[in-house]
Amino acid sequence: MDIKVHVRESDDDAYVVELGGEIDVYTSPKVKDAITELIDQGHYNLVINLEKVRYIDSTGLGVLIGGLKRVREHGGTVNLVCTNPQIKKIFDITGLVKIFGIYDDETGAQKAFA
Amino acid sequence: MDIKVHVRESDDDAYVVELGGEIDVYTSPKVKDAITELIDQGHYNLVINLEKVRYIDSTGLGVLIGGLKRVREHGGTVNLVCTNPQIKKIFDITGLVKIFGIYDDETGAQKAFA
Amino acid sequence: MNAAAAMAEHLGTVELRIPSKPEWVAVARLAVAAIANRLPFSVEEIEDLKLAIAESCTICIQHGAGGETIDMTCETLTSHLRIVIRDHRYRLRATGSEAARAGAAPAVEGLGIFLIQALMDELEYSIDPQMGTELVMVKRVGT
Amino acid sequence: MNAAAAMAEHLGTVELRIPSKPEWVAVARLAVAAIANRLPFSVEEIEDLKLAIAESCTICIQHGAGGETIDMTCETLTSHLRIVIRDHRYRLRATGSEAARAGAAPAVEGLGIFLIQALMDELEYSIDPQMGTELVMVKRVGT
Ligand SMILES: Nc1ncnc2c1ncn2[C@@H]1O[C@H](COP(=O)(O)OP(=O)(O)O)[C@@H](O)[C@H]1O
Ligand SMILES: Nc1ncnc2c1ncn2[C@@H]1O[C@H](COP(=O)(O)OP(=O)(O)O)[C@@H](O)[C@H]1O
Repeated sequence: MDIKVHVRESDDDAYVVELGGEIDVYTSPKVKDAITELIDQGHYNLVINLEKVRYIDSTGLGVLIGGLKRVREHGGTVNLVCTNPQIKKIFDITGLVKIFGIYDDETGAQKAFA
Repeated sequence: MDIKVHVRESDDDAYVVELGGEIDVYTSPKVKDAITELIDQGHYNLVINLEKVRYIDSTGLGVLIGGLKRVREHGGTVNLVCTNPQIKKIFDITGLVKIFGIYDDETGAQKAFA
Repeated sequence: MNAAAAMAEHLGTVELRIPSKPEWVAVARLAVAAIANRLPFSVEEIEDLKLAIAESCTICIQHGAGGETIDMTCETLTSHLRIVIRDHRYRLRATGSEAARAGAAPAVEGLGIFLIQALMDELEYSIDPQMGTELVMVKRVGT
Repeated sequence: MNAAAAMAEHLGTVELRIPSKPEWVAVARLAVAAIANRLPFSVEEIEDLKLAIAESCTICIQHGAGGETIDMTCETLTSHLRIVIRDHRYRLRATGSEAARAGAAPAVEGLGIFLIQALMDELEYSIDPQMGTELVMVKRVGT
Protein backbone atom coordinates (compact mmCIF):
# COMPACT_ATOMS: atom_id res chain seq x y z
CA MET A 1 0.00 0.00 0.00
CA ASP A 2 1.39 3.30 -1.02
CA ILE A 3 0.58 6.88 -1.84
CA LYS A 4 2.41 9.16 -4.23
CA VAL A 5 1.96 12.93 -3.88
CA HIS A 6 3.35 15.26 -6.52
CA VAL A 7 2.71 19.01 -6.45
CA ARG A 8 3.36 21.34 -9.41
CA GLU A 9 2.35 24.82 -10.60
CA SER A 10 0.24 24.91 -13.75
CA ASP A 11 0.09 27.58 -16.45
CA ASP A 12 -3.17 29.04 -15.19
CA ASP A 13 -1.93 30.22 -11.81
CA ALA A 14 -3.38 27.10 -10.23
CA TYR A 15 -1.56 24.34 -8.38
CA VAL A 16 -1.94 20.72 -9.29
CA VAL A 17 -1.72 17.99 -6.65
CA GLU A 18 -1.20 14.74 -8.48
CA LEU A 19 -2.00 11.69 -6.34
CA GLY A 20 -1.29 8.05 -7.04
CA GLY A 21 -1.99 4.81 -5.20
CA GLU A 22 -4.37 4.30 -2.31
CA ILE A 23 -5.81 6.99 -0.06
CA ASP A 24 -6.89 5.46 3.22
CA VAL A 25 -6.66 6.03 6.97
CA TYR A 26 -2.91 5.38 6.82
CA THR A 27 -1.97 7.47 3.79
CA SER A 28 -4.50 10.34 3.91
CA PRO A 29 -2.44 12.39 6.44
CA LYS A 30 0.27 12.67 3.76
CA VAL A 31 -2.31 14.04 1.32
CA LYS A 32 -3.60 16.43 3.96
CA ASP A 33 -0.07 17.74 4.62
CA ALA A 34 0.49 18.50 0.93
CA ILE A 35 -2.82 20.35 0.58
CA THR A 36 -2.37 22.24 3.87
CA GLU A 37 1.10 23.37 2.80
CA LEU A 38 -0.23 24.79 -0.48
CA ILE A 39 -3.05 26.64 1.27
CA ASP A 40 -0.65 28.00 3.92
CA GLN A 41 1.47 29.36 1.05
CA GLY A 42 -1.56 31.25 -0.22
CA HIS A 43 -2.59 29.02 -3.13
CA TYR A 44 -6.38 28.80 -3.23
CA ASN A 45 -7.10 27.41 -6.69
CA LEU A 46 -6.23 23.73 -6.59
CA VAL A 47 -6.57 20.90 -9.05
CA ILE A 48 -6.39 17.53 -7.34
CA ASN A 49 -5.68 14.87 -9.91
CA LEU A 50 -7.02 11.46 -8.83
CA GLU A 51 -6.42 9.71 -12.17
CA LYS A 52 -3.78 7.39 -10.71
CA VAL A 53 -5.68 6.78 -7.47
CA ARG A 54 -6.97 3.22 -7.26
CA TYR A 55 -8.79 3.59 -3.95
CA ILE A 56 -10.15 6.32 -1.68
CA ASP A 57 -11.95 5.97 1.63
CA SER A 58 -13.87 8.36 3.91
CA THR A 59 -10.67 9.74 5.48
CA GLY A 60 -9.45 10.66 1.99
CA LEU A 61 -12.80 12.28 1.20
CA GLY A 62 -12.56 14.12 4.54
CA VAL A 63 -9.17 15.56 3.52
CA LEU A 64 -10.59 16.78 0.19
CA ILE A 65 -13.64 18.29 1.91
CA GLY A 66 -11.42 19.96 4.50
CA GLY A 67 -9.25 21.44 1.75
CA LEU A 68 -12.27 22.72 -0.13
CA LYS A 69 -13.66 24.37 3.00
CA ARG A 70 -10.38 26.21 3.62
CA VAL A 71 -9.81 27.48 0.06
CA ARG A 72 -13.43 28.66 -0.17
CA GLU A 73 -12.81 30.97 2.77
CA HIS A 74 -10.34 32.71 0.46
CA GLY A 75 -12.57 32.69 -2.62
CA GLY A 76 -10.74 29.72 -4.09
CA THR A 77 -11.93 26.28 -5.12
CA VAL A 78 -10.85 22.66 -5.57
CA ASN A 79 -11.42 20.92 -8.89
CA LEU A 80 -10.92 17.18 -9.12
CA VAL A 81 -9.73 15.10 -12.06
CA CYS A 82 -11.25 11.63 -11.82
CA THR A 83 -11.92 8.93 -14.38
CA ASN A 84 -11.94 5.72 -12.29
CA PRO A 85 -15.58 4.56 -12.21
CA GLN A 86 -15.29 3.05 -8.70
CA ILE A 87 -14.04 6.35 -7.30
CA LYS A 88 -16.61 8.36 -9.25
CA LYS A 89 -19.23 6.10 -7.68
CA ILE A 90 -18.03 7.07 -4.20
CA PHE A 91 -18.40 10.78 -5.06
CA ASP A 92 -21.86 10.04 -6.44
CA ILE A 93 -23.07 8.03 -3.45
CA THR A 94 -21.88 10.63 -0.95
CA GLY A 95 -23.30 13.55 -2.90
CA LEU A 96 -19.82 15.10 -3.03
CA VAL A 97 -20.20 15.24 -6.81
CA LYS A 98 -22.38 18.30 -6.13
CA ILE A 99 -19.82 20.22 -4.11
CA PHE A 100 -16.66 19.48 -6.11
CA GLY A 101 -16.07 20.23 -9.76
CA ILE A 102 -15.16 16.82 -11.20
CA TYR A 103 -13.44 16.69 -14.61
CA ASP A 104 -12.17 14.02 -16.97
CA ASP A 105 -8.77 15.66 -17.49
CA GLU A 106 -6.53 18.41 -16.12
CA THR A 107 -7.25 20.76 -19.01
CA GLY A 108 -10.92 20.77 -18.16
CA ALA A 109 -10.24 21.17 -14.45
CA GLN A 110 -7.96 24.17 -15.07
CA LYS A 111 -10.23 25.88 -17.59
CA ALA A 112 -12.87 25.92 -14.89
CA PHE A 113 -10.84 28.54 -13.00
CA ALA A 114 -10.91 30.98 -15.94
CA MET B 1 -7.70 -17.23 -7.88
CA ASP B 2 -8.23 -18.96 -11.11
CA ILE B 3 -6.73 -21.30 -13.63
CA LYS B 4 -7.30 -21.36 -17.36
CA VAL B 5 -6.54 -24.55 -19.30
CA HIS B 6 -6.59 -24.54 -23.08
CA VAL B 7 -5.53 -27.58 -25.14
CA ARG B 8 -4.78 -27.48 -28.88
CA GLU B 9 -2.98 -29.56 -31.50
CA SER B 10 0.11 -27.94 -33.02
CA ASP B 11 1.57 -28.38 -36.53
CA ASP B 12 4.31 -30.71 -35.38
CA ASP B 13 2.12 -33.54 -34.20
CA ALA B 14 2.48 -32.28 -30.64
CA TYR B 15 -0.18 -31.07 -28.28
CA VAL B 16 0.01 -27.74 -26.54
CA VAL B 17 -1.49 -27.24 -23.09
CA GLU B 18 -1.74 -23.52 -22.52
CA LEU B 19 -2.14 -22.60 -18.86
CA GLY B 20 -3.02 -19.24 -17.35
CA GLY B 21 -3.43 -17.97 -13.81
CA GLU B 22 -2.33 -19.67 -10.62
CA ILE B 23 -1.46 -23.35 -10.21
CA ASP B 24 -1.81 -24.32 -6.57
CA VAL B 25 -3.27 -27.05 -4.38
CA TYR B 26 -6.78 -25.97 -5.42
CA THR B 27 -6.29 -25.59 -9.17
CA SER B 28 -3.63 -28.22 -9.96
CA PRO B 29 -6.16 -31.10 -10.18
CA LYS B 30 -7.68 -29.32 -13.19
CA VAL B 31 -4.26 -29.20 -14.84
CA LYS B 32 -3.70 -32.85 -14.01
CA ASP B 33 -7.04 -33.82 -15.60
CA ALA B 34 -6.14 -32.04 -18.86
CA ILE B 35 -2.72 -33.70 -19.08
CA THR B 36 -4.06 -37.12 -18.12
CA GLU B 37 -6.75 -36.90 -20.80
CA LEU B 38 -4.18 -36.13 -23.51
CA ILE B 39 -1.95 -39.02 -22.42
CA ASP B 40 -4.93 -41.41 -22.26
CA GLN B 41 -5.71 -40.40 -25.85
CA GLY B 42 -2.20 -41.47 -26.85
CA HIS B 43 -0.49 -38.09 -27.16
CA TYR B 44 3.02 -38.33 -25.71
CA ASN B 45 4.74 -35.21 -27.04
CA LEU B 46 3.43 -32.31 -24.99
CA VAL B 47 4.23 -28.64 -24.86
CA ILE B 48 3.04 -27.05 -21.63
CA ASN B 49 2.94 -23.31 -22.03
CA LEU B 50 3.36 -21.52 -18.69
CA GLU B 51 3.78 -18.01 -20.15
CA LYS B 52 0.51 -16.79 -18.63
CA VAL B 53 1.03 -18.57 -15.31
CA ARG B 54 1.69 -16.12 -12.50
CA TYR B 55 2.25 -18.68 -9.76
CA ILE B 56 3.07 -22.37 -9.38
CA ASP B 57 3.53 -24.40 -6.20
CA SER B 58 4.78 -27.91 -5.42
CA THR B 59 1.45 -29.52 -6.30
CA GLY B 60 1.69 -27.92 -9.74
CA LEU B 61 5.27 -29.12 -10.12
CA GLY B 62 4.10 -32.58 -9.00
CA VAL B 63 1.50 -32.62 -11.81
CA LEU B 64 4.15 -31.69 -14.40
CA ILE B 65 6.57 -34.32 -13.04
CA GLY B 66 3.80 -36.95 -13.06
CA GLY B 67 2.96 -36.09 -16.68
CA LEU B 68 6.60 -36.31 -17.71
CA LYS B 69 6.98 -39.72 -16.05
CA ARG B 70 3.94 -41.09 -17.91
CA VAL B 71 4.85 -39.79 -21.39
CA ARG B 72 8.44 -41.04 -21.00
CA GLU B 73 7.12 -44.58 -20.59
CA HIS B 74 5.89 -44.17 -24.19
CA GLY B 75 9.06 -42.52 -25.53
CA GLY B 76 7.50 -39.05 -25.37
CA THR B 77 8.50 -35.93 -23.52
CA VAL B 78 7.19 -32.71 -21.99
CA ASN B 79 8.67 -29.37 -23.03
CA LEU B 80 7.81 -26.27 -21.06
CA VAL B 81 7.48 -22.69 -22.25
CA CYS B 82 8.35 -20.35 -19.40
CA THR B 83 9.54 -16.76 -19.28
CA ASN B 84 8.40 -15.57 -15.82
CA PRO B 85 11.60 -15.19 -13.73
CA GLN B 86 9.90 -16.14 -10.46
CA ILE B 87 8.65 -19.42 -11.97
CA LYS B 88 11.99 -20.10 -13.67
CA LYS B 89 13.58 -19.66 -10.25
CA ILE B 90 11.35 -22.41 -8.83
CA PHE B 91 12.46 -24.80 -11.59
CA ASP B 92 16.07 -23.84 -10.88
CA ILE B 93 15.87 -24.28 -7.11
CA THR B 94 14.22 -27.69 -7.40
CA GLY B 95 16.61 -28.92 -10.07
CA LEU B 96 13.63 -29.59 -12.34
CA VAL B 97 15.34 -27.41 -14.95
CA LYS B 98 17.51 -30.48 -15.62
CA ILE B 99 14.67 -32.89 -16.28
CA PHE B 100 12.36 -30.66 -18.34
CA GLY B 101 13.20 -28.91 -21.57
CA ILE B 102 12.42 -25.26 -20.78
CA TYR B 103 12.00 -22.83 -23.68
CA ASP B 104 11.34 -19.13 -24.14
CA ASP B 105 8.59 -19.63 -26.72
CA GLU B 106 6.39 -22.32 -28.26
CA THR B 107 8.36 -22.44 -31.50
CA GLY B 108 11.47 -23.46 -29.59
CA ALA B 109 9.59 -25.97 -27.49
CA GLN B 110 8.06 -27.60 -30.58
CA LYS B 111 11.28 -27.68 -32.62
CA ALA B 112 12.79 -29.74 -29.83
CA PHE B 113 10.57 -32.68 -30.86
CA ALA B 114 12.00 -32.75 -34.39
CA MET C 1 -33.15 -14.07 6.29
CA ASN C 2 -35.27 -15.04 3.34
CA ALA C 3 -35.89 -18.58 2.06
CA ALA C 4 -32.98 -18.53 -0.40
CA ALA C 5 -30.53 -17.52 2.32
CA ALA C 6 -31.89 -20.20 4.64
CA MET C 7 -31.07 -22.89 2.05
CA ALA C 8 -27.61 -21.46 1.41
CA GLU C 9 -24.65 -23.76 1.86
CA HIS C 10 -21.92 -22.74 4.28
CA LEU C 11 -18.58 -22.62 2.44
CA GLY C 12 -16.22 -21.62 5.21
CA THR C 13 -15.23 -19.03 7.77
CA VAL C 14 -12.05 -16.96 7.81
CA GLU C 15 -10.90 -15.11 10.91
CA LEU C 16 -8.44 -12.25 10.85
CA ARG C 17 -6.93 -10.20 13.65
CA ILE C 18 -4.89 -7.09 12.91
CA PRO C 19 -3.34 -4.43 15.17
CA SER C 20 -5.75 -1.52 15.64
CA LYS C 21 -3.50 0.87 13.69
CA PRO C 22 -3.90 2.66 10.35
CA GLU C 23 -1.00 0.88 8.64
CA TRP C 24 -2.67 -2.53 9.03
CA VAL C 25 -6.04 -1.72 7.44
CA ALA C 26 -4.68 -2.59 3.99
CA VAL C 27 -4.21 -6.18 5.18
CA ALA C 28 -7.92 -6.44 5.99
CA ARG C 29 -8.78 -4.95 2.61
CA LEU C 30 -6.70 -7.43 0.64
CA ALA C 31 -7.78 -10.38 2.76
CA VAL C 32 -11.47 -9.61 2.22
CA ALA C 33 -10.85 -9.30 -1.52
CA ALA C 34 -9.30 -12.79 -1.53
CA ILE C 35 -12.21 -14.17 0.53
CA ALA C 36 -14.82 -12.54 -1.70
CA ASN C 37 -13.16 -14.26 -4.67
CA ARG C 38 -14.67 -17.54 -3.43
CA LEU C 39 -18.11 -16.19 -4.37
CA PRO C 40 -19.34 -14.96 -7.77
CA PHE C 41 -19.04 -11.27 -6.87
CA SER C 42 -18.26 -8.77 -9.61
CA VAL C 43 -15.07 -6.70 -9.54
CA GLU C 44 -17.18 -3.73 -8.49
CA GLU C 45 -18.79 -5.64 -5.62
CA ILE C 46 -15.36 -6.73 -4.40
CA GLU C 47 -14.26 -3.07 -4.42
CA ASP C 48 -17.37 -2.26 -2.37
CA LEU C 49 -16.46 -4.96 0.15
CA LYS C 50 -12.88 -3.69 0.42
CA LEU C 51 -14.10 -0.18 1.14
CA ALA C 52 -16.71 -1.37 3.64
CA ILE C 53 -14.24 -3.44 5.66
CA ALA C 54 -11.65 -0.64 5.58
CA GLU C 55 -14.24 1.88 6.80
CA SER C 56 -15.14 -0.50 9.61
CA CYS C 57 -11.51 -0.82 10.66
CA THR C 58 -11.11 2.96 10.49
CA ILE C 59 -14.10 3.37 12.80
CA CYS C 60 -12.59 0.85 15.25
CA ILE C 61 -9.28 2.73 15.18
CA GLN C 62 -10.76 6.23 15.49
CA HIS C 63 -13.77 5.62 17.72
CA GLY C 64 -12.87 2.34 19.40
CA ALA C 65 -12.44 1.69 23.09
CA GLY C 66 -8.69 1.58 22.66
CA GLY C 67 -8.57 -2.14 21.94
CA GLU C 68 -5.19 -3.31 20.70
CA THR C 69 -6.58 -5.42 17.91
CA ILE C 70 -9.43 -5.51 15.42
CA ASP C 71 -11.02 -8.92 14.96
CA MET C 72 -12.83 -9.88 11.79
CA THR C 73 -14.92 -12.95 11.07
CA CYS C 74 -15.87 -13.54 7.44
CA GLU C 75 -18.52 -16.19 6.96
CA THR C 76 -18.90 -17.32 3.38
CA LEU C 77 -22.16 -18.86 2.20
CA THR C 78 -23.30 -19.58 -1.33
CA SER C 79 -25.85 -16.78 -0.97
CA HIS C 80 -23.83 -14.09 0.81
CA LEU C 81 -20.74 -12.97 2.69
CA ARG C 82 -21.30 -11.96 6.31
CA ILE C 83 -18.56 -10.00 8.05
CA VAL C 84 -18.31 -9.18 11.74
CA ILE C 85 -15.73 -6.54 12.71
CA ARG C 86 -15.11 -5.90 16.37
CA ASP C 87 -12.88 -3.97 18.62
CA HIS C 88 -12.13 -4.88 22.22
CA ARG C 89 -14.07 -8.15 22.33
CA TYR C 90 -17.38 -6.36 22.63
CA ARG C 91 -20.22 -8.39 21.19
CA LEU C 92 -23.61 -7.31 19.86
CA ARG C 93 -26.40 -8.94 21.80
CA ALA C 94 -28.09 -11.79 19.96
CA THR C 95 -31.20 -9.75 19.33
CA GLY C 96 -29.19 -7.84 16.80
CA SER C 97 -29.77 -4.49 15.23
CA GLU C 98 -32.71 -3.45 17.40
CA ALA C 99 -30.84 -4.10 20.62
CA ALA C 100 -27.68 -2.46 19.37
CA ARG C 101 -29.47 0.71 18.42
CA ALA C 102 -31.61 0.75 21.56
CA GLY C 103 -28.43 0.50 23.64
CA ALA C 104 -25.74 3.15 23.78
CA ALA C 105 -26.36 5.59 20.93
CA PRO C 106 -23.77 5.28 18.20
CA ALA C 107 -21.14 7.99 18.63
CA VAL C 108 -20.74 8.59 14.90
CA GLU C 109 -23.09 8.85 11.99
CA GLY C 110 -20.25 9.90 9.74
CA LEU C 111 -19.18 9.39 6.19
CA GLY C 112 -17.70 5.97 6.97
CA ILE C 113 -20.94 4.48 8.30
CA PHE C 114 -22.83 6.14 5.48
CA LEU C 115 -20.59 4.49 2.89
CA ILE C 116 -20.85 1.05 4.49
CA GLN C 117 -24.62 1.40 4.57
CA ALA C 118 -24.67 2.40 0.91
CA LEU C 119 -22.34 -0.37 -0.28
CA MET C 120 -23.57 -3.34 1.74
CA ASP C 121 -26.95 -5.06 1.76
CA GLU C 122 -27.29 -5.23 5.54
CA LEU C 123 -25.57 -3.41 8.39
CA GLU C 124 -25.91 -3.52 12.15
CA TYR C 125 -23.53 -1.59 14.31
CA SER C 126 -22.75 -0.42 17.76
CA ILE C 127 -20.08 2.21 18.35
CA ASP C 128 -19.35 3.10 21.93
CA PRO C 129 -16.09 4.60 23.24
CA GLN C 130 -16.52 2.64 26.49
CA MET C 131 -17.84 -0.68 25.29
CA GLY C 132 -16.08 -0.87 21.98
CA THR C 133 -17.18 -1.16 18.41
CA GLU C 134 -18.94 -3.93 16.53
CA LEU C 135 -20.22 -3.96 12.98
CA VAL C 136 -22.04 -6.80 11.28
CA MET C 137 -22.50 -6.50 7.55
CA VAL C 138 -23.85 -8.67 4.77
CA LYS C 139 -23.24 -8.51 1.04
CA ARG C 140 -25.48 -10.77 -1.02
CA VAL C 141 -24.49 -12.55 -4.20
CA GLY C 142 -26.25 -11.59 -7.40
CA THR C 143 -28.36 -8.65 -6.28
CA MET D 1 18.89 -14.49 17.03
CA ASN D 2 21.78 -12.19 16.27
CA ALA D 3 22.36 -8.75 17.79
CA ALA D 4 20.54 -6.90 14.98
CA ALA D 5 17.44 -9.05 15.42
CA ALA D 6 17.54 -8.57 19.19
CA MET D 7 17.33 -4.80 18.73
CA ALA D 8 14.57 -5.04 16.18
CA GLU D 9 11.37 -3.17 16.87
CA HIS D 10 8.11 -5.10 16.98
CA LEU D 11 5.69 -3.61 14.42
CA GLY D 12 2.64 -5.79 14.90
CA THR D 13 1.15 -9.25 14.76
CA VAL D 14 -1.54 -10.46 12.37
CA GLU D 15 -3.47 -13.67 12.97
CA LEU D 16 -5.36 -15.53 10.30
CA ARG D 17 -7.49 -18.66 10.45
CA ILE D 18 -8.71 -20.35 7.28
CA PRO D 19 -10.59 -23.59 6.68
CA SER D 20 -8.15 -26.45 6.05
CA LYS D 21 -9.25 -26.82 2.41
CA PRO D 22 -7.46 -26.18 -0.90
CA GLU D 23 -9.77 -23.37 -2.01
CA TRP D 24 -8.80 -21.17 0.95
CA VAL D 25 -5.01 -21.26 0.53
CA ALA D 26 -5.14 -18.27 -1.83
CA VAL D 27 -6.48 -16.16 1.06
CA ALA D 28 -3.35 -16.96 3.12
CA ARG D 29 -1.18 -16.13 0.12
CA LEU D 30 -2.71 -12.72 -0.45
CA ALA D 31 -2.85 -11.87 3.24
CA VAL D 32 0.85 -12.62 3.69
CA ALA D 33 1.66 -10.47 0.66
CA ALA D 34 -0.22 -7.57 2.26
CA ILE D 35 1.55 -8.14 5.59
CA ALA D 36 4.97 -8.35 3.94
CA ASN D 37 4.26 -4.97 2.35
CA ARG D 38 4.80 -3.40 5.78
CA LEU D 39 8.49 -4.29 5.50
CA PRO D 40 11.00 -3.31 2.79
CA PHE D 41 10.87 -6.68 1.04
CA SER D 42 11.44 -6.82 -2.71
CA VAL D 43 8.72 -8.06 -5.06
CA GLU D 44 10.68 -11.28 -5.44
CA GLU D 45 10.91 -11.79 -1.68
CA ILE D 46 7.18 -11.26 -1.36
CA GLU D 47 6.62 -13.93 -4.01
CA ASP D 48 8.89 -16.24 -1.99
CA LEU D 49 6.81 -15.60 1.13
CA LYS D 50 3.57 -16.28 -0.74
CA LEU D 51 4.88 -19.60 -1.98
CA ALA D 52 6.27 -20.55 1.44
CA ILE D 53 3.00 -19.89 3.25
CA ALA D 54 1.00 -21.68 0.55
CA GLU D 55 3.27 -24.72 0.75
CA SER D 56 2.81 -24.73 4.52
CA CYS D 57 -0.97 -24.67 4.16
CA THR D 58 -0.78 -27.44 1.55
CA ILE D 59 1.23 -29.58 3.99
CA CYS D 60 -1.38 -28.94 6.72
CA ILE D 61 -4.17 -29.94 4.33
CA GLN D 62 -2.47 -33.02 2.92
CA HIS D 63 -0.56 -34.32 5.91
CA GLY D 64 -2.38 -32.72 8.82
CA ALA D 65 -4.18 -34.43 11.64
CA GLY D 66 -7.52 -33.59 10.10
CA GLY D 67 -7.87 -30.25 11.83
CA GLU D 68 -10.70 -28.14 10.50
CA THR D 69 -8.69 -24.95 10.34
CA ILE D 70 -5.19 -23.71 9.66
CA ASP D 71 -3.98 -20.99 12.04
CA MET D 72 -1.30 -18.53 11.04
CA THR D 73 0.48 -15.96 13.19
CA CYS D 74 2.57 -13.38 11.35
CA GLU D 75 4.85 -11.38 13.60
CA THR D 76 6.34 -8.34 11.91
CA LEU D 77 9.57 -6.83 13.20
CA THR D 78 11.79 -4.24 11.57
CA SER D 79 14.38 -6.97 10.99
CA HIS D 80 12.23 -9.89 9.85
CA LEU D 81 8.85 -11.52 9.38
CA ARG D 82 8.20 -14.62 11.50
CA ILE D 83 5.31 -16.86 10.53
CA VAL D 84 3.85 -19.75 12.51
CA ILE D 85 1.46 -22.04 10.63
CA ARG D 86 -0.33 -24.73 12.59
CA ASP D 87 -2.94 -27.35 12.18
CA HIS D 88 -5.03 -28.80 14.97
CA ARG D 89 -3.67 -26.60 17.78
CA TYR D 90 -0.50 -28.62 18.03
CA ARG D 91 2.42 -26.52 19.30
CA LEU D 92 6.17 -27.00 18.90
CA ARG D 93 7.82 -27.40 22.27
CA ALA D 94 9.74 -24.33 23.37
CA THR D 95 13.06 -26.02 22.71
CA GLY D 96 12.28 -25.60 19.04
CA SER D 97 13.75 -27.28 16.02
CA GLU D 98 15.86 -29.84 17.90
CA ALA D 99 12.91 -31.08 19.91
CA ALA D 100 10.63 -31.13 16.92
CA ARG D 101 13.02 -33.22 14.88
CA ALA D 102 13.91 -35.51 17.77
CA GLY D 103 10.20 -36.24 18.27
CA ALA D 104 8.03 -38.06 15.77
CA ALA D 105 9.91 -38.11 12.46
CA PRO D 106 8.37 -35.78 9.91
CA ALA D 107 6.12 -37.77 7.59
CA VAL D 108 7.18 -35.85 4.50
CA GLU D 109 10.46 -34.52 3.20
CA GLY D 110 8.83 -33.55 -0.06
CA LEU D 111 9.03 -30.81 -2.58
CA GLY D 112 6.94 -28.44 -0.43
CA ILE D 113 9.29 -28.53 2.57
CA PHE D 114 12.25 -28.33 0.23
CA LEU D 115 10.89 -25.15 -1.34
CA ILE D 116 10.12 -23.50 1.99
CA GLN D 117 13.64 -24.31 3.17
CA ALA D 118 15.11 -22.82 0.00
CA LEU D 119 13.00 -19.65 0.05
CA MET D 120 13.04 -18.74 3.75
CA ASP D 121 15.96 -17.88 6.03
CA GLU D 122 14.89 -20.14 8.90
CA LEU D 123 12.53 -23.08 9.16
CA GLU D 124 11.50 -25.38 11.98
CA TYR D 125 8.77 -27.89 11.45
CA SER D 126 6.99 -30.84 12.87
CA ILE D 127 4.64 -32.88 10.71
CA ASP D 128 2.81 -35.70 12.39
CA PRO D 129 -0.48 -37.25 11.23
CA GLN D 130 -1.50 -37.81 14.87
CA MET D 131 -0.26 -34.68 16.58
CA GLY D 132 -0.74 -32.22 13.74
CA THR D 133 1.51 -29.94 11.82
CA GLU D 134 3.43 -26.86 12.84
CA LEU D 135 5.88 -24.80 10.82
CA VAL D 136 7.80 -21.78 12.06
CA MET D 137 9.58 -19.77 9.41
CA VAL D 138 11.53 -16.54 9.29
CA LYS D 139 12.31 -14.27 6.35
CA ARG D 140 14.83 -11.54 7.12
CA VAL D 141 14.80 -8.07 5.64
CA GLY D 142 17.70 -7.06 3.42
CA THR D 143 19.64 -10.30 3.14
N1 LIG E 1 -21.93 14.33 2.59
C1 LIG E 1 -21.08 15.27 3.05
N2 LIG E 1 -21.00 16.46 2.43
C2 LIG E 1 -20.15 17.40 2.86
N3 LIG E 1 -19.30 17.22 3.90
C3 LIG E 1 -19.32 16.06 4.56
C4 LIG E 1 -20.22 15.03 4.19
N4 LIG E 1 -20.02 13.98 5.04
C5 LIG E 1 -19.05 14.34 5.89
N5 LIG E 1 -18.62 15.60 5.62
C6 LIG E 1 -17.51 16.30 6.30
O1 LIG E 1 -16.32 15.53 6.05
C7 LIG E 1 -15.49 15.54 7.20
C8 LIG E 1 -15.18 14.11 7.67
O2 LIG E 1 -16.44 13.43 7.89
P1 LIG E 1 -16.64 12.08 8.73
O3 LIG E 1 -15.81 11.02 8.12
O4 LIG E 1 -18.10 11.84 8.86
O5 LIG E 1 -16.07 12.42 10.17
P2 LIG E 1 -15.95 11.42 11.39
O6 LIG E 1 -16.42 10.06 10.96
O7 LIG E 1 -14.50 11.45 11.72
O8 LIG E 1 -16.82 12.00 12.48
C9 LIG E 1 -16.19 16.39 8.23
O9 LIG E 1 -15.66 17.69 8.13
C10 LIG E 1 -17.66 16.36 7.80
O10 LIG E 1 -18.35 17.52 8.19
N1 LIG F 1 13.53 -32.68 -7.13
C1 LIG F 1 12.70 -33.59 -7.69
N2 LIG F 1 13.01 -34.11 -8.90
C2 LIG F 1 12.17 -35.01 -9.48
N3 LIG F 1 11.01 -35.43 -8.95
C3 LIG F 1 10.64 -34.95 -7.76
C4 LIG F 1 11.46 -34.02 -7.06
N4 LIG F 1 10.83 -33.71 -5.89
C5 LIG F 1 9.68 -34.43 -5.86
N5 LIG F 1 9.55 -35.17 -6.99
C6 LIG F 1 8.38 -35.99 -7.34
O1 LIG F 1 7.27 -35.10 -7.48
C7 LIG F 1 6.07 -35.71 -7.00
C8 LIG F 1 5.46 -34.87 -5.89
O2 LIG F 1 6.45 -34.64 -4.89
P1 LIG F 1 6.14 -34.17 -3.40
O3 LIG F 1 5.46 -32.85 -3.45
O4 LIG F 1 7.44 -34.27 -2.65
O5 LIG F 1 5.18 -35.27 -2.80
P2 LIG F 1 4.49 -35.24 -1.39
O6 LIG F 1 3.01 -35.27 -1.71
O7 LIG F 1 4.95 -36.50 -0.69
O8 LIG F 1 4.90 -33.99 -0.66
C9 LIG F 1 6.48 -37.10 -6.54
O9 LIG F 1 6.20 -37.98 -7.61
C10 LIG F 1 7.98 -37.00 -6.28
O10 LIG F 1 8.62 -38.23 -6.48
